[in-house]
This record gives sequence, C-alpha cells and structure tokens, in this order.
Amino acid sequence: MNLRNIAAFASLFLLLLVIGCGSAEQPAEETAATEAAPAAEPIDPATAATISGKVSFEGTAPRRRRIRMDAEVACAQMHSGPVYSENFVLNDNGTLRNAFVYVKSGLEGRSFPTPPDAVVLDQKGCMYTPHVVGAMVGQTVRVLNSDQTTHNVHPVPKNNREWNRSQAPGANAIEATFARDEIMIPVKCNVHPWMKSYIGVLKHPYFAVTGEDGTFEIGNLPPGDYTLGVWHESLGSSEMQISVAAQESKTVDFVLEKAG
Amino acid sequence: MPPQPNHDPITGRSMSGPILLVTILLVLSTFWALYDEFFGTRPWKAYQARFASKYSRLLQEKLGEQKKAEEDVRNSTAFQRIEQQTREAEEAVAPQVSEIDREVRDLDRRITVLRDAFQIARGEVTALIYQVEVASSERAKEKFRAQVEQVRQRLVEVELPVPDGTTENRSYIYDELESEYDRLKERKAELIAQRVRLLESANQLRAQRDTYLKDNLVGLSPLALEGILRRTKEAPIKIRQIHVKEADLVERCESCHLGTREPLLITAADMGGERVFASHPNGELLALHDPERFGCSPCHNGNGRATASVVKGHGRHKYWLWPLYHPENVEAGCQQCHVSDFVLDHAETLNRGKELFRLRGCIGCHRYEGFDNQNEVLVSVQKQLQQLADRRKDSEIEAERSIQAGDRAETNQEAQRLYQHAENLRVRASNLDAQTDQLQRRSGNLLREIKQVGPSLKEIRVKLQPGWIPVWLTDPHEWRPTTKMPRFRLQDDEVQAISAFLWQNAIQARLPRQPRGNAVRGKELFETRGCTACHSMGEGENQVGGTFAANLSRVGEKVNYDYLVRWIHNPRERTRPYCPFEKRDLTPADYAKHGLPFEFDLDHATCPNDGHQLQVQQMTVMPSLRLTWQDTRDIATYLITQRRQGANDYAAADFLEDNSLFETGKSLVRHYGCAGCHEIAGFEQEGRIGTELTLEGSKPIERLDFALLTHEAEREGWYNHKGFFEHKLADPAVYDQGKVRKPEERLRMPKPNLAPDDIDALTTFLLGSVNPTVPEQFRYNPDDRRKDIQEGWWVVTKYNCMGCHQIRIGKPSVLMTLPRYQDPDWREQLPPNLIGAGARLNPDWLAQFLANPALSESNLNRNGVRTYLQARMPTFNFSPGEIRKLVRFFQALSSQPLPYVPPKIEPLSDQERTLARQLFTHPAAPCLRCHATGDAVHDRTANAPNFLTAPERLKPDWTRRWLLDPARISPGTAMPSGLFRQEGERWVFAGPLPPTFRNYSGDHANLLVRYMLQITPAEQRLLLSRMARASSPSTVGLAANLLKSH
Amino acid sequence: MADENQPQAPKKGLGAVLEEAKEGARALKEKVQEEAAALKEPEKTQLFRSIFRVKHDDQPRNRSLSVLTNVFFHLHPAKINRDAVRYNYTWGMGGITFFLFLVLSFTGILLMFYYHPTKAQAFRDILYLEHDVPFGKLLRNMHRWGAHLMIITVWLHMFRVFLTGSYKRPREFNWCVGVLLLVLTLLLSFTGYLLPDDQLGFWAVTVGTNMARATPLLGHEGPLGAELGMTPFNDVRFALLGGSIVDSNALLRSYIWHCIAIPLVAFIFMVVHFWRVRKDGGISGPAPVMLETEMKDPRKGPRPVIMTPSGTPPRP
Amino acid sequence: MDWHQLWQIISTPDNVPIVAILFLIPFYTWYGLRQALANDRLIAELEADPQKAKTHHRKTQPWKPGWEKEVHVWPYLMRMEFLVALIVTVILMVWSITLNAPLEEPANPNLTMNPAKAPWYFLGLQEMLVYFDPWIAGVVMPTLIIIGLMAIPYVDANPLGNGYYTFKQRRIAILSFGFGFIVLWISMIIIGTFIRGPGWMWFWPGQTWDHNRLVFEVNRDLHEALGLPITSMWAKSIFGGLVVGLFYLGAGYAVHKLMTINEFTRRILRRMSLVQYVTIQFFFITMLSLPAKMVLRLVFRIKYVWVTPWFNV
Repeated sequence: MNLRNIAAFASLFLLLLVIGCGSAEQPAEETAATEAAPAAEPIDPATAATISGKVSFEGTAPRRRRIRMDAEVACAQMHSGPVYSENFVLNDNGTLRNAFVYVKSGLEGRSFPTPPDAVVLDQKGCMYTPHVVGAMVGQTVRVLNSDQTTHNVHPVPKNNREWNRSQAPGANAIEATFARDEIMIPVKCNVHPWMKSYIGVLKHPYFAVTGEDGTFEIGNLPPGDYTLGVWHESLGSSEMQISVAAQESKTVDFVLEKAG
Repeated sequence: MPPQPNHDPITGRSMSGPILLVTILLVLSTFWALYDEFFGTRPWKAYQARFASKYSRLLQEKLGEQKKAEEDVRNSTAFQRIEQQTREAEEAVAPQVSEIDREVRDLDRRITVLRDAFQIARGEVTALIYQVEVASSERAKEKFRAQVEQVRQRLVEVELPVPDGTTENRSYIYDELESEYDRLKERKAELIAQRVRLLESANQLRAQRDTYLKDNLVGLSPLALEGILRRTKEAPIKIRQIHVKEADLVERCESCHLGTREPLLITAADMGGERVFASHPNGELLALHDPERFGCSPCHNGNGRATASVVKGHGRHKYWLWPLYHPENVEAGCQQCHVSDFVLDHAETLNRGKELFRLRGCIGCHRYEGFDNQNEVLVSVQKQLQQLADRRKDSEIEAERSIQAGDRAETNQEAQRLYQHAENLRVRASNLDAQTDQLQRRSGNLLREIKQVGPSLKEIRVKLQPGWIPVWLTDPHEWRPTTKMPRFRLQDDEVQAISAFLWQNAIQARLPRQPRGNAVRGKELFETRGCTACHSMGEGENQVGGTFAANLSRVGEKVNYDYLVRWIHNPRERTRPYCPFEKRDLTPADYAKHGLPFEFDLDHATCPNDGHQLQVQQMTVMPSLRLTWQDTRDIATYLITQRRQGANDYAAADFLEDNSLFETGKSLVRHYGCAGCHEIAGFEQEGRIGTELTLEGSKPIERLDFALLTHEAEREGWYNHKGFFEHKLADPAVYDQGKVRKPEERLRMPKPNLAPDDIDALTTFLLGSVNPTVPEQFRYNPDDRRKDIQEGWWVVTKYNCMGCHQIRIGKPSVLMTLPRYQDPDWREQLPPNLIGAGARLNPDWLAQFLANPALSESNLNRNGVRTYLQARMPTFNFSPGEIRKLVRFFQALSSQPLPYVPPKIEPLSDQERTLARQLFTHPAAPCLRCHATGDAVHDRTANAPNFLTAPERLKPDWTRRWLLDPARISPGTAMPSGLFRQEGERWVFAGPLPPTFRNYSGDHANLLVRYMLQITPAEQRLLLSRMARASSPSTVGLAANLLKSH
Repeated sequence: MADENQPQAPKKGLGAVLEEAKEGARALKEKVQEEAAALKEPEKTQLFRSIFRVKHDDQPRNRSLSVLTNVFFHLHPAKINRDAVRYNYTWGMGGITFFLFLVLSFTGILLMFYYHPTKAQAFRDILYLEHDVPFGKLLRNMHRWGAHLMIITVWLHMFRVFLTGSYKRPREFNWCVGVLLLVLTLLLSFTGYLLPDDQLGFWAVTVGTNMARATPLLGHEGPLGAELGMTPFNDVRFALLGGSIVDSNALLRSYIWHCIAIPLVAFIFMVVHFWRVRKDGGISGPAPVMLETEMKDPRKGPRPVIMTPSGTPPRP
Repeated sequence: MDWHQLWQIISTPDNVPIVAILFLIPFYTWYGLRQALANDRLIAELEADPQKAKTHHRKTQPWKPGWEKEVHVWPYLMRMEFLVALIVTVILMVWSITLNAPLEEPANPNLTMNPAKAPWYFLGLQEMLVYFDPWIAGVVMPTLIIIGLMAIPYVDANPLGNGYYTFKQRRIAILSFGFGFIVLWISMIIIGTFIRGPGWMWFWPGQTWDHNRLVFEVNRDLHEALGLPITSMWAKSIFGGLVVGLFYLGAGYAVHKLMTINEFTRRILRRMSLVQYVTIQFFFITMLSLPAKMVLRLVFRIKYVWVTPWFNV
C-alpha cells in the first residue's frame, strides 16, 4: 500500500514537472481515417470508353461430352439432335463461347444503380439457357421452367445464401436476388444432374458473356485503370491490366489455354 | 500554584506542545483510517461513479438512435394504418365510454358514503353477535339477541350525493343498507365490464400496434432505455452483491463489473476501453447459468467477497487458492460441473483439451477419472465373475447339504422346510448363472471397446522395415511432424535397446503375398472413400485431410506392402489372438491341440484352452471400409508409393537381432511406459506410469515440483498452476533443468507435439481438473436424456464420427472442409448430416445399421442406405454397449423418447393408394428420378436413398417435415424445397395435379408419407413399370430391366 | 411557559391577570439567568461534584486528591520521585504494556463479536472481518500488531527492570509476578495465533505443541514418557489440543484460553503487580546512587563457606 | 546476493516486529548503558571525593536546592503517560493501516509448510531444537528459563545498583543477563527468522531459500566424532555422563573464577548463602551449555554428547 501511494505521488509529481517544463508536444490527434466513399458519381457519357474484344482458345479442344436424356423423354424430344454438354463450346472461329468477361477491379468506391429489369434464366429441354449469365447485386434473376417436367433450381454459392426450390412445369417463375458479388455461382438441378448454369454476380454492370462469335463488349466505362477478368467453366480464369482513356474504344483479346 | 524556584525543568515545563502535536497526529491518523476505510479499501466506489457517467453517455447516444429508429417505424405506413384504425375504433365508442365513466364516478361517490355507513353498522352488529356467541347464560344470549335485532331495525341516515352535485337524505334499516350497497357495487362492476367490451377492439388494435412496433424495432425500445438511464443515474454507490444462501456464496464482482448483466450489450470500446465495464461476452451462457443462483466465482474463480483491490478481488494474491482464470483458460471453470461432458457447448477450448488428452495419448500414462477406463472395468468384471462362481459353488454345496439334512429330518415339516431351502438355493444359483452370462458378455464387449492410442507393437516384424524403427524412435517429430507419438529423451544406446527388444519380442509370421494394384485408382479411392476424414496426405502447407489419424505422406518408407493390404482390408485383423487369462498370444498350436482350426474372430472369441474371452481384434479404432481386395490393393499400392526415400535407404539395423539388448530394452520399455499406448507382448497388463490427473488442478502448488525453477518462476510470475502446466507441456524436461541426474532418474514424460493453442487447451483442461468447490445441489445433474448425450459423445469422438458427419450445429465435419468437397458436385457426395438424426431414424433400425452398415450379409462392398455415395460408412465392429450408447445419443440429441414405439400408420385406402401412385409417377413429381431403386443403370445417376429402406428406417413425423422443407433440416441438400404449398390447413402438391385429385380433400404430404412408409418392393416395381409406360418406348426397356432386376 | 404559570383562579380583572402573568415571567427569567450563570462554573454543579469529588483548582492538595480519589489514577501515589517523571528512567515500558493490554482487550472484544471458534466458520469469519465488517481489517490489524508490540514492550520492560536492579529488595516478589506476566503475555499471543485457522497459525501451533510431545514423563515422545504409558492420545499434548492433531477442539480450547482464561489470570496478576509496586514503595527510582563503601556486609545470614581463590579463609 | 529473498523476509508482515527489535534492542541497550556510564562516572567522582558524597544529591539528573524532591503525579506524571499513550496509539494505528495482518490459506493438515515456523517470539526455542532434543529445548529449557528468571532476585547478593542504572557495580549481573537475553534469546530469534529457511537449513542473508537445497551432514555423537570405540549402551551412557560431568566441573570452575575475579565480586560472594551459590552455578552452567552445544553442533556436527537408553543430550 505504501509503495503504491509513493509511486502514485511520484508519478503525479513527475507529471507536474513535465507539464511545468512546458513540453508542448501533444500526441498527434487521431484523425478519423475513414475515407468517405465517393458518392455515386454519374458517368459522363461524353468521356465513357468502351472495351471490346474476343476470347479465343489455344490448344487441342477436348471432346464434348454427350448428354443422355433417356430418363427424361419429354426433354429429349425437344432436341433435334444429340445434346452436348455446354461446359466447353468452341466456336467455328476458334473463339470460346460462354466466357464471362468482367471488370475485376478498378471500380472500388463507386456505386451503381441496380437495373430494374430481371435477368432471365430459362430451363428448356432440360438445359439452362443461357448457360452463363451475369447479374448485378440485388438484381432480380427470374428462373423459368419451359419444360414439361419438374426441375429444381439449386444455386450453390460460396458467399451468398444457398437455396434449393422445386419448380413444377407451368409453375410461376422463381425470382431471386443475390446480395453479394460472387464469381461464379453454379446453378444445378438435382433431378437432372447434367443441367448446370453459372451466374456471375457483380456490384457494377461492366460484364459480358461471349456468344457465338466469341466477342464481348463492355461500354459506358469511365476512363481509368482496370483489371479485366475472364472466367471460363473448363479453362479457369485469367486477368489482364488495362488502362482506358476518355472515349477510347479499346480492344482486348484474351487467349485461354487448356490447363495442364 | 506553588513557587517554581529556578525554573524546575520538570514542573516548570509545559507539555502542551508535544501533546498538541501528538494529538494532531492522532487526529490525522484517524482521518487516514477513515479515508482508508471508506475509499482506500473501497476502490469500487470510483468504479461505480465512472461507470454511471460513461454508461449514461452511452445510453444517451443509444437513446437518440433508438428514438430515431422508433420514429421511422412509427412513420411507416403499416404502423400509421393500425394507428388510424385504433383511433377510429376509439372514437366510435367514445361517447358511450364517457357516459359510462360519468355514471361510474357518480356511483363511486355514493358507494363511498354508503360503505362508511354500512361498515359502522356492521361493526356494531358483529360485536353484538360476538357477545351472543360468548354469553354464558341463555338469558344473556337472549338479551344480546334483542339488542342485535334492535340495531338491525335502527334507521341509518345517510346523505347520498346525486348526479347534479347536490345531496339527498335517505334512511335505511340495516338490511336495506346492505342490499343497497351491494346493488350499487354490482352496478358499477357491470358498467366497467361494459366499458371493457366497448373498448375491446380498440385495445386489440393497440396491442397489435405495440407488437408491430416491438417486432420492427431492433434493440431496446427508447422507453426501456430511458428506464435504464434513470436507473443508472439514480443508482446509489453501494456494494452490488449476489448472495446465495444455500451455497454460502457471496459475490461482489458486480460492484466493479457493473455492465455484466446490463440488458444493453456493452463492449469495452463503448466504455472508453475499460474492459471492466463490458457485458458478459456470452449472454447465452449466462442465461443458462443465472448468476443469481450460481454467482461468478464457481465458474471464474477469484475471490468474490474481496473488494479491497483488483488483485484481491481476482484472487491473484498469494495464499488465495482459487485465482481468477486467465481469459485463455476461462473454460476451465466449466469442469467444476461438466467433467463428464466430453463435448460441451460454449467450451471449445476445453473440448479441444479433452480431445487432445485422449487423442495424444496422455491417457496412456495418466489416469483420469472417466476417461477410457475399460481396462479397469474389465478387471473388476473379472473379479465379479470370480465371486459369482464362488457364490454359485457355495449355493450348490449348501443345497446338497440341505437335501441330505432333509432326508434325515425327524419330521416331514422339517424335511419340507429343508427341501424348500435347497430349491430356493438352486433357483438362486440359476439367477447367478444369468448374471454370469451377462458379465461374460460384458467382458467380451469390454475387450472390443478397449482401444489403444498407438499401434500394436506385436506385429512390427511383419509390418515394418527394420531400419526405420531406430530412426523413428530417435525423433518421431522429425520424421513425421504431425505425429501424436511424443518424443522421448532417449540416448542412442537406449534407442537401440528398445528397438531390439521390440523386434525380438514381436510375432514372427508370414503374411500372404499380395500383387500390386493400380496406384492412380488407389489415389482416387483414397480421396473419395472417406480415408481423408481421419488421415491426411502431404506435409506442411500441402497437408490435406483429417488430423485424427496419421499423416500418410511417408508411409511407403516404413511399411511392408503385404501388411498394408491386410491392414486396409481389415485393420482389426490380428495375427494371433490374445488370451487375457493366460496373458499370452495363442498360437496355431493351441488350436491344434484341441483339434480346432486356427480361426478367431468376433464370433469365435473364446479361448480353446480355458474358454475365456479372447482379444481377437487389433486395439485400433480404425474401422473396416469393406473394400474389395482389388480396391484394397489399389489403395495400398498408392500408399506404398508415398515416400521421400526408399525403404532401403535406412541404415541397416543389425542390432535388432542382438539378443544381449533384449533385457535392457525390456526394462526401458517398462521405464518409459510404452505399453500405455502400444500393445506389447508381455506388457498387456502393465499399469499407467504417470500421475493421476483427475484432481491435478487442486493439487497444492507446493506439491507441483518446479525444482530448480521455483525462484525463477516466482520472479517471473508463473509460480502457479497455469505456469507449471504450460511450461511442462511445452517442454516436459523443463523441471530437470540444471539438475544432475542419471538417465533413469530423469523426468520420463516425453515431449508431446503441441502447438501453443493446444497447450492452452490442455492447460485449461488441467486447471479445471479440481475437486469441485461448488456444493452438491448446485452441480450439473444431468437427466437421462443429457446423460445419454454425455455418454454418446465419448463414443462419437472415440471413433471420429465427426470426421465424416456433421453432428453439432456450427461444427462442420472434416470432409466438409476439404478442398475436394467444396466443388458443388462433390458436396452432394458428402456423408449425411446427422443433426436431428434421432428425429429421423427409427432407433431399432439405427442399431442394426450401426452393426452392419452394408445392411446386407452377402454384399458388403456397398453402403446400406446411400448406395450412391463414394464415401463409405465403415464397419466399426462396435460393441453392443457402444451401439446402445450411440442410438440413445442420437435419440437424445433430438429429444426423442426411448424406447421408440412407432406410431400407427393408417393403411391406405384403395383410392388413396391410386392417388399416391399417380403422384409418384407424375412427371411433375420426380421422386424416383433421384431416389435409388436398386437398378444398376438407374442408380448410376441416383443421389438419394431407396424408398424401400424408408418403412423401417424413418419416423413419419420427420418424413413429413422433410417433405415440406428439407433445406430447413439439412441445408444444402439435393432435395428441393417448395414441393408442397399450403392451402388452408392442408398441404397440397405444388405442381400440376392429376385430375383425380380434384376430389381428394386430404393432406398430400401426409398421403405421400403414409404411402412411402408402407411401400413394398412389389409396389415399387409397379411404380417403375408405370413410369416406363408413361415415357417413351425407349424407356420401357429400362423399366423392363428394372423389373427383371427385382 | 407563561400560560402554564397562569393561575387558574376565579376570574379577575384583565389588568390584574396581565399583571400577575408579567410577574411570573419576570421570576422565570431571573431563574433562568441564575441557572445559566451557574453553568459557567460546571465544577460547582451537583452532577460534576458527584463524579469528581474534589475541586480542581491548582492546589497541591487538590492535585493529590485528584489522584487519590480517582479509581483509575489511584494506581499512582499522589506524589512521585521527581526524576521518575522523566522518560529516561522507566522508558515507559510497563505503562505502554498495560495500555496495550487495554487496547488489545478492547479490540479483542470487538473481534469476538464476529468470530466463531469452529472449523467451519473461523477462517470465513476472518475473511468476513477483512472484507465486510466496517473497520474490521483495521481492528484485526490493531489486535495483531498490538499483540506483537506488547511482547516487545514486555521484554524491554524486563530488560529495564533488570538494568536498574529494580528487582532487588524489597521488590523480589514483584519481579516474580512480572516473570509470570511475561509468560502469560507470550501464551496469550500464542493461543491467539491459531484462531484465524490458516496455514500460518496451524503450523505454528503444530510446531509449538509438538514440543509438548517430548515433555519428560508426560509426553509420549519424551524421556520415560512411553515407559509411563504415554501415547499420543493421553499425553500432555492431547490435553493441550483436546485431540491428537490440531483440530476443532484445539481451536475451541485455544479460543477459550485466549479470550477468557489467560486474560483473567493475567488481569489478576496485573492487579497484584501494580499493587505491589505501590506497596513496595513505588517505582524503584531513579534512586540516589550507592557507593561501594556504603555496602554493609549482612550482620546475620550464612557465613561464606566458599574458599576464595587466594586460599585465605573468609573473613568473619 | 538475492535481495529479493531478503526483502521477502523483511517485508513479511509478521516479521516486522523482528525488524523493529533489530533497532529497538540496540537502542535501548545503548540508552540504558549511557545512563549507567553516567552514573558510574558520578559514583567514581563521589568515591574520589567523600565530602562531596555527603552533600551531593547523587543523581545524574539535574537538581537544585529548592526544587521539590517529589512532584505531583497529577499533572506531571499523568501528562507523560497521556502523551505516551497517544504516541503508542498513533504508532499502532499507522502500523495497522499500512500493514495487513497475515492470513494464509485455510489450514490444511495434509500440506506441510516449509519452513513451518513457530511464532517469532518462540523462534528461540525452535532454534534450540537444532541443538537439543525436544524435551530439553521445548520443555526443560523454557521451564529453566522461567525459574531462572524468577530466581534472579533471590540469588543476586549484590545490594548495589538498586534503583539506578550502573554498570560498574553490577558487571557480572549485567553481562550475564545481556548474554542470556540479547546474545542467546534475541539473536536466536533473529537466526530463526532470517537465517533458517526451508528444511530449517542455514541460509545466509541474501542467499536464496532454495526448497531443493540438499546439504550433506553427517551427525555424529561425540564419541564417534572422537573416534572412540564405544559400542555398548552402558559404555555410551557412562562416557556421556562423564563428559557432561566434566563440562559441569569445568564450567563451574570458570564461573567460580568469574565470581572471584576481583575484590568486589569476592565481597559479594561472601554475602551469598550456599543455596544461592549453587543455584547461580547451576543456571550459569546450564546457560553456558547452550552456546557450547551450538558450537559442537554447528562447527563440529556433533549431535549428542550423552547417549543413554532413556534420553540423549
């Protein structure tokens, strides 16, 4: 007890001494370092740039997997010929279909309004169409069932909430939104194991899916430095640094190779 | 005053000065004492003042937020609507209500006047009646009666107010007064009831409004916050104490820790970083252990009474035996009551400690009450058996004697009595036989249940590469960094002696030669059959798989291929059975002696020599995966390629055959207690060599031998239990530091392979291993259900069920965390989630399944239920006792009663059966698309169990809940939700319905459940054929195939 | 007050009544003044005189009387050797010891309010004193330290008495009483040691009483003890502790010795001690020094029988 | 030097009285001796000047004619007493506020304290246990001390020095009492407090009290130390008896020598009765036996001098 008192007294004394000596050095005031997020800055169409390009493939293409729909006669009948898996579709010009191209980084701190119209994912002939689709965070995804059989829609995300709903033929469309961005959310149908689709969810509208000519275009992009990402179901993902100036139309081509 | 000549120094001097000085000193010291009493030893006063100001500030802030939030809710349209309705409802009845109120007011005034008058009159009457009752003579009674009558007839004048504000004079006799008084009261009650009726709808609306507000406001309401704020501001500065009289518990912790139980969750940051004011971090736990009943120190330790200083209060001063647990060991307190809980919610560190204690083989050397004591039980069972045999023999002899005495008896009566006695004795002996049988079975069970942490060393000659043994013994952690084998402090010569002893002591046998398999296929099997739930592959960063069992990255360097094949095929297979009675391994010669084939397994487990139960299994927990020999060889081939260097790269170990080392090795093996974890010939009955640790935490600190480090520990502040355990676990040799000792006198405890977190966990466990100080009635006294759960966890963790299955909410299985199973397709290959399994499974079926997971005697190479899973539910060869525990465990976890009496399932009417079949085969109801049918082609794509297992396996209530929303029971399941929709009271199928359903008014889910649980193979065949007919011709063939297959 | 004094006589004229009331008020005022004046000399009040029987004006007689008539001061003579008033002769140790005895009695009695001499309660009660009782810790500390201090002062008192030769005739007997008081003081402290029932007291008492085992004849480990049939269950240690180990009985015995028996005995001896101080002629000094030459060989008494080293026979 | 250890011993609250003694005893010894020497000077002066002796008031305290030889107790003594009482109260209060009375763990008969020490004022006796068997150290010695103390007035044949401090006139008395009280009793307490550590082993101040310390000590009996080939119990008893007897004779001679060291002491001796002389001899010799045994034990590691079947000394 004694010692404590003495120590307290001594420290008080020292404190007084320090104050008395006029050490004016105040501890640096901690400024709140929280940077205010820049508001949704409207994008000036006058300066907006465009990125376009194509995604091509190098190497020997794997053989496409045939899908046997024997168990689902109704679906099988909807297809004229044999049905192949869509996990690797090579266009005639050597480009890839169903590659998802998106701005991976460079847009942090901006916010974009959610588009009011829904992204549609149809189930037709026991296949998801389109196979790869992009949506914004909070944007409605409508899942339709155009088949005469019951499907179940089962997204298996990592960051979003998982759900699994059955959809009888003729039932109302399932409408869902995804609250967090994620590349990519696989969607399955447990009844038809071959059915698969991917939804890419982003916080911004700068994404595109390559189609039959393997090209993509991302427009209305504010000038700046970006990382452009590409994802393909079988070939994995890759990325590229780009820099776009105002009103520039930049062409970016991706070449994906077969891994391994 | 007499004269003072010459300034007499005695009489001439005044002492006032010194006396004044000392008096001042005395006053000062008195003030000091007062200060010390009121502030010096009561630092909590300052804490309370500080808390009040800081908390008030926090509450003000929150109040602002909540007021705004409440405002938002109030402004919401839904709220406004209800508010509007409420107002309207109130306004509608307002005139009537005010009329009633007015009348009630008038009535009240009159009632008051009447009540006074009536009470005076009644007082007089009752006093007179009392006189009547106690009057001694009849005449006196008569006189008082007359008086009563007189009073009753007397007119009472009252001045009654009338509604217009004036009064009227009335007079009543007693009875009239009473009836008038009662009438007015009744009238008032009637009016009030009427008022309530009128306001009913308004009140309901108001309640609805308040509920709406409550449901939509996150956190405490502003009103509640204001209450807390007022209370905080007005709180007097005083000791806050919990006093539990029955336990003589006085806890004043809350005198400083004022925020502990505040309804508002307070963090240290809220209070300017003062942790002392933060709320209890685990509200759920606190709700389970109400501090008003349990106090604080039974869990946290410390000195609940002391308030003089932080050190005193926390009991961190010298001589206080129960210092506050440090945050990293806080769960030690749980052990007070929950010693028997192997897995305890809210106590992950402690759970980990217990798990490590068992898994790392601490239990091999240190006894701990309740931990794997089958060996001890076995000994006592054998003793009991011996006693029973003795008693039985005595009974028989006694009966014989009694009969003989009866034969010679003088009277018939006496003879009858003796014969009866003999009969009784024989019946008793027969009862003893029944007991003996049970005990025999139990000892067999126990032999099955005994498992050892390490592998049997009897088989090392057939199992291991000789050169590897000394390398391993020298430093196991070097060779396999994740091993549970601890590192012993062995000199090279000791390593050689032990190796030589073990080698020479091992069984010499020849295993059948096995051809090599396909390593690529083996790798796939290894990764998909479920091996990785326990075993890992790859080292360091690349390690993938469970840590329950060995890392197999270098297994190819040490084992023989032939042995590996046998081991993978059935790890329990022994080369020789062990007879605990003869205390030796039996040889083929023992069997040949009795003309028996050398055959031993769980069904042939008695000793040919003496009939005792044999140990016919390896004492490993590793189960049999029921693999085909081809699969086995593939896996073994894969494993044997897992090596960093060749088996021949190890230095030749010629000394293994050196007989002169045998005895030295033997004594070393005994000295180091190798038999605690390993089966070693000649050491099967060896006891544990370490201290018992059951009460290690209550051991007086003086009994913990810090040796030469005592003073260092004192100086550095770790001279306490925590410090002792932590240092010992980090380096068991630490207390030998500086001591000069012969090798055999040095501390024997080997260095365990522990990470800092593991040390914390084990320290927590040991700190908690105390003689409970909590009085008996406050301890956790689990009911049957909870006891079943407790016992079950011991089995579940023993066999690592949680490697494959999720059992606890929030605790994923090992497989769930592996990279392979992150892929959406592989996720469906995960073994079933067992949360709520007790509600799902019929316990009788579960018992069967656990005994034989293939659910088949002939076709073992499959899963019994989920045939589509690549991971295999292994055969664990559980003892019946273990199966009972597991079944009870799962039932108890889901609060299911035992024994299970299946509810009667109403048979289906013909119409219902037709409907159910239609639903099942309807294209919109694809049940059989995913659920297996037993047809090989179909089942290739199936990913759900066969319906044929359902009747025996499932409980109807669960099945119905499952159909309605499977994702609620097992999130991520392939079974979709939304198959049914609610329509009034019933659930109907959500898809297009066959037209026949139009007339069916029953619940569709119920219909399906009933159908499913009464399904027969014939019925299923019928369904398949119908489905085939409904589809295209191409599928007809498929259906035909299906029919054929059944 | 005036109202009460109003006589309830038949009605008179208003003037007369007023006059009478005024008269009464004046008389009352005088009385009050008179008594207030008397209060200025409190020593003249009946209350004062009943307590203090003498006047306290500074007269030699009254100085003497104030001592002689006071039951407490009465321990002292009216007058005392002028140099004995100084500190340097007596060191005040005897007085301090007595004062400490009083302090210890006072604090001890207060402590007894909170203490139960049972195994279950004793330790708890000390904790209770330490944490709960207002001034409890101070009380216990004062009792403990007072006891230690008393032992020191007793020793110093003895030391002083020896140095001044005060045990010499006629005070031989009072020295013996003092020695007994010293022993009692030690025993008082020792019996109090066990009462908190903590490790310190327990082992101190165990060590202390273990010596009793070895009492010759009466202890089972002492010389000839075993031969006399002494066992741990009937020897003198058993009698001290009420058992073969320090347990609840020992606690109770300790308590009773500490709180009742020894203080009582010590008090009696103290009375004797003080009485004898007076009867033996007050405190011994400071006396005028005596010279060797003034030492007279006793006229009577035993003749010396011891030969001196020089071999000369002792002088007659 | 382990200051930590030393501080620990000193700062143990129960040891505070001993620290106090360390200062108080020397102070009062000096204080008493100072007055004794002053008186001695006065005595010498008066002896040298018999004339002055007749008129002198024979005190070192100042005195002038006309001063009263006796003063009133009230107020002159009472005020002193009051002052002293006040001072003691203040000291006690401050002591009690600043230092807490010790309280250790609840008593636990299964857990022996090491070192288990008696209350500090009995440490002398406990220390004696090292040199003597318990029956001597714990029973006989204390009894002898009490009896010896009580015998003092009856055996002190010196009439001088009654009521005043003097050294010259009571050399033997003061030296022997000082020897017994300060050298033996107080210093043994100090040894017991500061020196005796775990296992009642000897630790110099500043040495760490190591609980694991092992000291090799062979305790021999005297005849073994001398290498005498005595084995039979009888022979041992007789040998021991002889040695003790010799010690008594030798010490008795020394004490006698002391008592006849000069004319004055011889004069005192002549005043003594035989009983007085024998009593003095007995207590002096017994007192001397303690240091003798201490030396034998500490220096020569001799446990017993006299071994008999019934007791050992």
